[in-house]
Amino acid sequence: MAGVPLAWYLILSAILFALGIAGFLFRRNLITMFMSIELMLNAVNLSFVAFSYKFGRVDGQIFTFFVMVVAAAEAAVGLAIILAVFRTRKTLAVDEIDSLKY
Amino acid sequence: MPADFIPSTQDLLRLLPEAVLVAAGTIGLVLEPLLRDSRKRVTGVFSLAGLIVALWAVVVSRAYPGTAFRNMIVVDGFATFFRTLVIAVGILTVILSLHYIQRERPESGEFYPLLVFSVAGQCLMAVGNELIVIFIGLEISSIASYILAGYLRDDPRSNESGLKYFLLGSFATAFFLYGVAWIYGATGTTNLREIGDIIAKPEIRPPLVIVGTSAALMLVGLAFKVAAAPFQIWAADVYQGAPAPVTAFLAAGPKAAAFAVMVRILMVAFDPIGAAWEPLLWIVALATMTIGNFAALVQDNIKRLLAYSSIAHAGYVLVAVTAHSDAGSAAVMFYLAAYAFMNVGAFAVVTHVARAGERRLSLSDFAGLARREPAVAGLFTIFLLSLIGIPLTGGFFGKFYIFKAALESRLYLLTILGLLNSAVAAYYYLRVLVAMYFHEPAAGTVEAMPVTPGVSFVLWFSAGATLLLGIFPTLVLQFADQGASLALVR
Amino acid sequence: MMEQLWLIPALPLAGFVVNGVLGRRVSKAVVHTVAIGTVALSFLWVLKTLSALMPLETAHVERYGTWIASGSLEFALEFAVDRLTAVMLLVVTGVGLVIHIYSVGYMAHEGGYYRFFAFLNLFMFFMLTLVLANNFLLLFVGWEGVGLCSYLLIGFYFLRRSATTAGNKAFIVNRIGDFGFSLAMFLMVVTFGSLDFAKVFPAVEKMPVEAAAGVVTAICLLLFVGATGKSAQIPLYVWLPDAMEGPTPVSALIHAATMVTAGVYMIARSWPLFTHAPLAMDVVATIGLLTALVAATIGMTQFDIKKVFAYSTVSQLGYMILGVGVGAFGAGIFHLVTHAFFKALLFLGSGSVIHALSGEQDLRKMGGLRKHTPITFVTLVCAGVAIAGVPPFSGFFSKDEILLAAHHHHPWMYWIGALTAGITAFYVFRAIFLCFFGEYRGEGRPHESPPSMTIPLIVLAALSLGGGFLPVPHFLDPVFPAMEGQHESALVFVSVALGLAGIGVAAWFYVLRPGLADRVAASLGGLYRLVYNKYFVDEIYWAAVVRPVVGGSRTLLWRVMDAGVIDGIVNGIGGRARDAGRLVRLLQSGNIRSYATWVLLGSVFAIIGMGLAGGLR
Amino acid sequence: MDTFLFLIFAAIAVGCGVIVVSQRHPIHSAISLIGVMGSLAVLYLLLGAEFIAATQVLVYAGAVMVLFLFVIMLLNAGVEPPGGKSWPVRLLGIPLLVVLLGVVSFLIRGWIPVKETVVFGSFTGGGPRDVGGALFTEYLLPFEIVSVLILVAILGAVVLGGKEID
Repeated sequence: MAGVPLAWYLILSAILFALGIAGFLFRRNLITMFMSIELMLNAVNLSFVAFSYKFGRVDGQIFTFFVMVVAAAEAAVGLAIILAVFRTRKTLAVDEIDSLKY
Repeated sequence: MPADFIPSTQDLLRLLPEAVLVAAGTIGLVLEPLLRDSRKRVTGVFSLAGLIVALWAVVVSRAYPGTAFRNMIVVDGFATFFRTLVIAVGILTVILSLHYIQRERPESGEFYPLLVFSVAGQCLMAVGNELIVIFIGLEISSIASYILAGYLRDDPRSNESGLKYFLLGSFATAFFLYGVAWIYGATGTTNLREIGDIIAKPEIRPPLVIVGTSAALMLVGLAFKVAAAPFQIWAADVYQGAPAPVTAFLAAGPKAAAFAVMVRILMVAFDPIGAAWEPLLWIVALATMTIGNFAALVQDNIKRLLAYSSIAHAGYVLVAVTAHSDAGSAAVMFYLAAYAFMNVGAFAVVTHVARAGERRLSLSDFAGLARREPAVAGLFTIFLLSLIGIPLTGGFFGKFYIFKAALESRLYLLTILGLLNSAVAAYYYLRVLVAMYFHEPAAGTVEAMPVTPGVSFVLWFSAGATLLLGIFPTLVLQFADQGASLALVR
Repeated sequence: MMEQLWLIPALPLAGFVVNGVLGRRVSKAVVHTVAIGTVALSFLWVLKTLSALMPLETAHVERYGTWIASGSLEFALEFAVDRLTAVMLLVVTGVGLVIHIYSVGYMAHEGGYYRFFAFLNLFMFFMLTLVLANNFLLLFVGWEGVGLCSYLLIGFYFLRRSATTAGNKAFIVNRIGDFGFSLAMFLMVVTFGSLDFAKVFPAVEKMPVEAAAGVVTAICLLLFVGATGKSAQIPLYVWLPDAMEGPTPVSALIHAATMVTAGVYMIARSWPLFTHAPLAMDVVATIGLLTALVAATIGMTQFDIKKVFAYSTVSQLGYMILGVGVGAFGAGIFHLVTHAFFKALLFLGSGSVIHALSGEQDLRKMGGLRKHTPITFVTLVCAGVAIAGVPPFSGFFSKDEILLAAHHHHPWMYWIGALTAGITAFYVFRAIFLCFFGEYRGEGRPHESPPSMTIPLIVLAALSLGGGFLPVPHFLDPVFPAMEGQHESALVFVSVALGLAGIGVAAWFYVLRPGLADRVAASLGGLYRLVYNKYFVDEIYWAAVVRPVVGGSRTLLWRVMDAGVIDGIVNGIGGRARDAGRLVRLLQSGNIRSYATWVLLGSVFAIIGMGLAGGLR
Repeated sequence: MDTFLFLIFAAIAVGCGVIVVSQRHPIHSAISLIGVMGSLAVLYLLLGAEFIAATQVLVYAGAVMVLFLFVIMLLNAGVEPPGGKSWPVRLLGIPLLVVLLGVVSFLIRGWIPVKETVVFGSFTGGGPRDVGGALFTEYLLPFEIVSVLILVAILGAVVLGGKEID
């Protein structure tokens, strides 16, 4: 019976997770950085669903479901924070936002 | 199977404090638009009442120890201790904020419901027995904290603080989640007790490399929340930029809850692989103390100084976690309680001295405080002495129990380095003391300002608690001892 | 039978509270009445208690309840009196009372009158707690408390910058000592499961010698680190001379008679531990002897009258430590007692001189004062002969007991000790001669001090002269292990002769042939400069500890730093020692992406570390 | 067939992921992210998670990403300026990522045997009925408390983004 090795799914998940980190590190725009975090969460979700398949149980998918809700909530708050920052600083460039330091 | 939908009364009683908190927050939220701007403080008073009722609910649910909601939460001594602690921190923060929020952003009453929700999230973290509950509790607490840190949205410092906390916090949460996914993949469960049982059995346990890696990823997330090195970097900036009462809250409440989760996860789920995480925590504890203390040496901004000091204190607590014993867990609990009071007290002083707009935060603004406001300076002295760890203050016994536990676990070198660290730490607290008592106030210093009743209450209460913990530590120690043996509630 | 021992420390505490709360609103008379009254009552209570408890062959313990109970560990709230404590109580309350009375005159013209007396009372409270404690934890509470009060009182003249620096120095150096003490406590808890004297000491006795050797030696050495801090021994003595910035009564009470002797008391109290650690005893004795010698030589060259006596204190503390180090615990405590008398007198006398000269402390600007301040002169000479070890005055008895015990231990220790005795006699009389003989070299009109100051001087003078006849060592015999060895008159003669020679040389240099001293100093050249600059110890600490840290971090920083941090350094402010902390600022650049990199770095390390650790099992 | 579908959608996911990370204009990143999410939804289907696949499209790709696009438009975010100010990223970023990905892939390879495969249709426990059943029994508590989280999020959006103060 031909099938895809489960490990491939997990490695895909790892790749996407790493891409998310890369985006967070190398992008200099607040919104893109935030989107990179969403990418990381998606990667985690893929792992959960794959493991759920591995055990033949639904609980991994439930976890994914909750992660999605959390991600949506984070998106609302995160974008509100970004809006507030933009309002006082008139910029989205993350490197400009470093007045608190040392 | 309709019976499955309806939780038993006992289940509900075990969840009573969280239910009370959520109800209080929601009602406060509904109340808020009905009030005129000048009456927004009513939400604060209402939330205060809600928190006090929640404290009562903790006592009620303490009578029903055990698990609830299909092992999702567990009410034991450990949970009760931390629930009490975070609610107490919440109460003090609300009182501290009553005047502050009115002054800095008068039109909004949402502050208090947010605070109450955050406390509810921390309570969930304390009782969580299942990673999914812990995760949601963590997110409730964190998201509310992000908002609170950036609450003064017209102040660039405040919203920079919120942004940094939010972005880096979410970044670290992703690591935590990835770890959860892996441990689920390795053991097929997210229940802490079951994970521990599976790992303990050599015949069915997954490869230890995988368990270790999952534990590492989860620890990254938790170490971030407690501001342990090298994940401490956010803390100073966020604490400095956040409104002063919020900083007091952040450095005490969420940190205590994150430590509760860390201890529970390590002691219950990853207890069998102690040999793997102990060396790691050893290094982290040392690095955290050292970085916190040395960075604090060079600070001239009092909020930042206290921020680094709070990092260093997290390092001491980590020493107790590294001890990996019941005595260590008890020391964690006692220290966090002692730390919560001295920390909130110190920030209450900062709130008072900083004045409107938090402009007066430099060390030189504290010059001559002893003569301008002897009472405030005297109380601040108690907090600073406790932070140094002088006997007859809570800080002393906290350190005493931490290092005793560490020695019992044969962490000789770490104990020595930790004690050396606390010797170094004396220096920067001393700078504040010297400024207060021995320096002339800078030219053009404003006159003494009356201490608002809220700040005054928090000051006296925290000072009393700090001294009480230093003179009669047994009061709290007994609870900590009872709560520390997590293994009993199998 | 309860004797209400708790009243002894509680009375001064009450004085502190009253003066602290109300002091600002009431007159000076009320302030010092309260302060002196509480100490006097405490003193009387000591007398009453002791007379009721005599002959006090075994310790009298009073338990007020359990202080802390956690698991197997329990600390009782207990005070105890045995003969050692009795001696200490009498010294602390007695000398304390005298100095309180003296302070009324000395501080009459100073600001912060109520604060001064409140701190003084607080100090008495902690010192008495320290002495009465029946476990190491309570002792440590007192130990830290006296340190704190000392710090507050050194920094009392807070408008003087040097006073604050001195306070800081005392605090930080003592932190190093306390580090040793707390580590010793932890080791005791782990080893014996308790900190109670009543449990620890019998446990040591029962331990087999081989098992005890390692851990008990470690405990003793760590306790001794604590003692070097508090009792100003090499290498931590540097704070005490600077502590003279505080008001003179403080120097007399805290930095001569009571607090600094806490280390000696603590070692004597822990004798069952120390007798099981011969190596630690040797270290203690050697350090004590070395401190005695080094500090005495520095004392010869100082011109600030209080500095002379400060180094003298360090040196005499060295004697006491030598005493307890060679196992002559009774002799060490005896010297502690006599020293409390004559050193308090020396300080109070110098205070009287300084008071007479409106604040002048430089010996070169004094001279001929015996005509103007006769009482001070006579009493100081009494102290001088006592410290110089002239028989039959107090210092003679106590010092000789120590020296004989040292001889019994190692003859070379006796010879160095005796030489030090000669030097001691020389520098004390050098100060006295410079101050009271010859021509008056200063400006202003000297005047004798008020009776509130001279009466304490007279009381202390009587004690200094006659204190040697107090049967302290005999009284302490039941407490300490017996010392064998016999009285060797030849050795006594040698040390007395050296003492008299010291006085003679001083008289020759500074009275008969003034100017000779300078020529000798000049001819000694480099050696003199070395001693005059206190062996450059402060400088060495600076070069060995502070500079490398600073230099190292500088170099590193310039190489790898962010532009923002360079600016921070260039515009940087603050002390150079704090540069070490700047290294940490390198990480805190404020940039979110950099922060995320550190988080990632930590995660990678954590994964690799845990993965390896997990896989290796 | 399974392998073919997986490879196609995995390639799309990675490709879009790379675009998310490499594009300097946020709009491009956002649209590529929707691509990643869509292909993940297909992969979820392959893994037998029907309900999650549907939610992925509706909630994630639909609601959340629209919010992102909206904010990008609202703030008129343009191309980010060249050059960054963070030396640690430049110094450590790539090496750390390579090490992380290497270690993690290595661990997965050693952990999950290749013969453990995913076959479409062999696991069907991910339908709405199954998920709903679990949510309202086993996972009732998390389901209830997650509503608090959403309440907090709404509150946060109101507090930080709400009516202007003048």
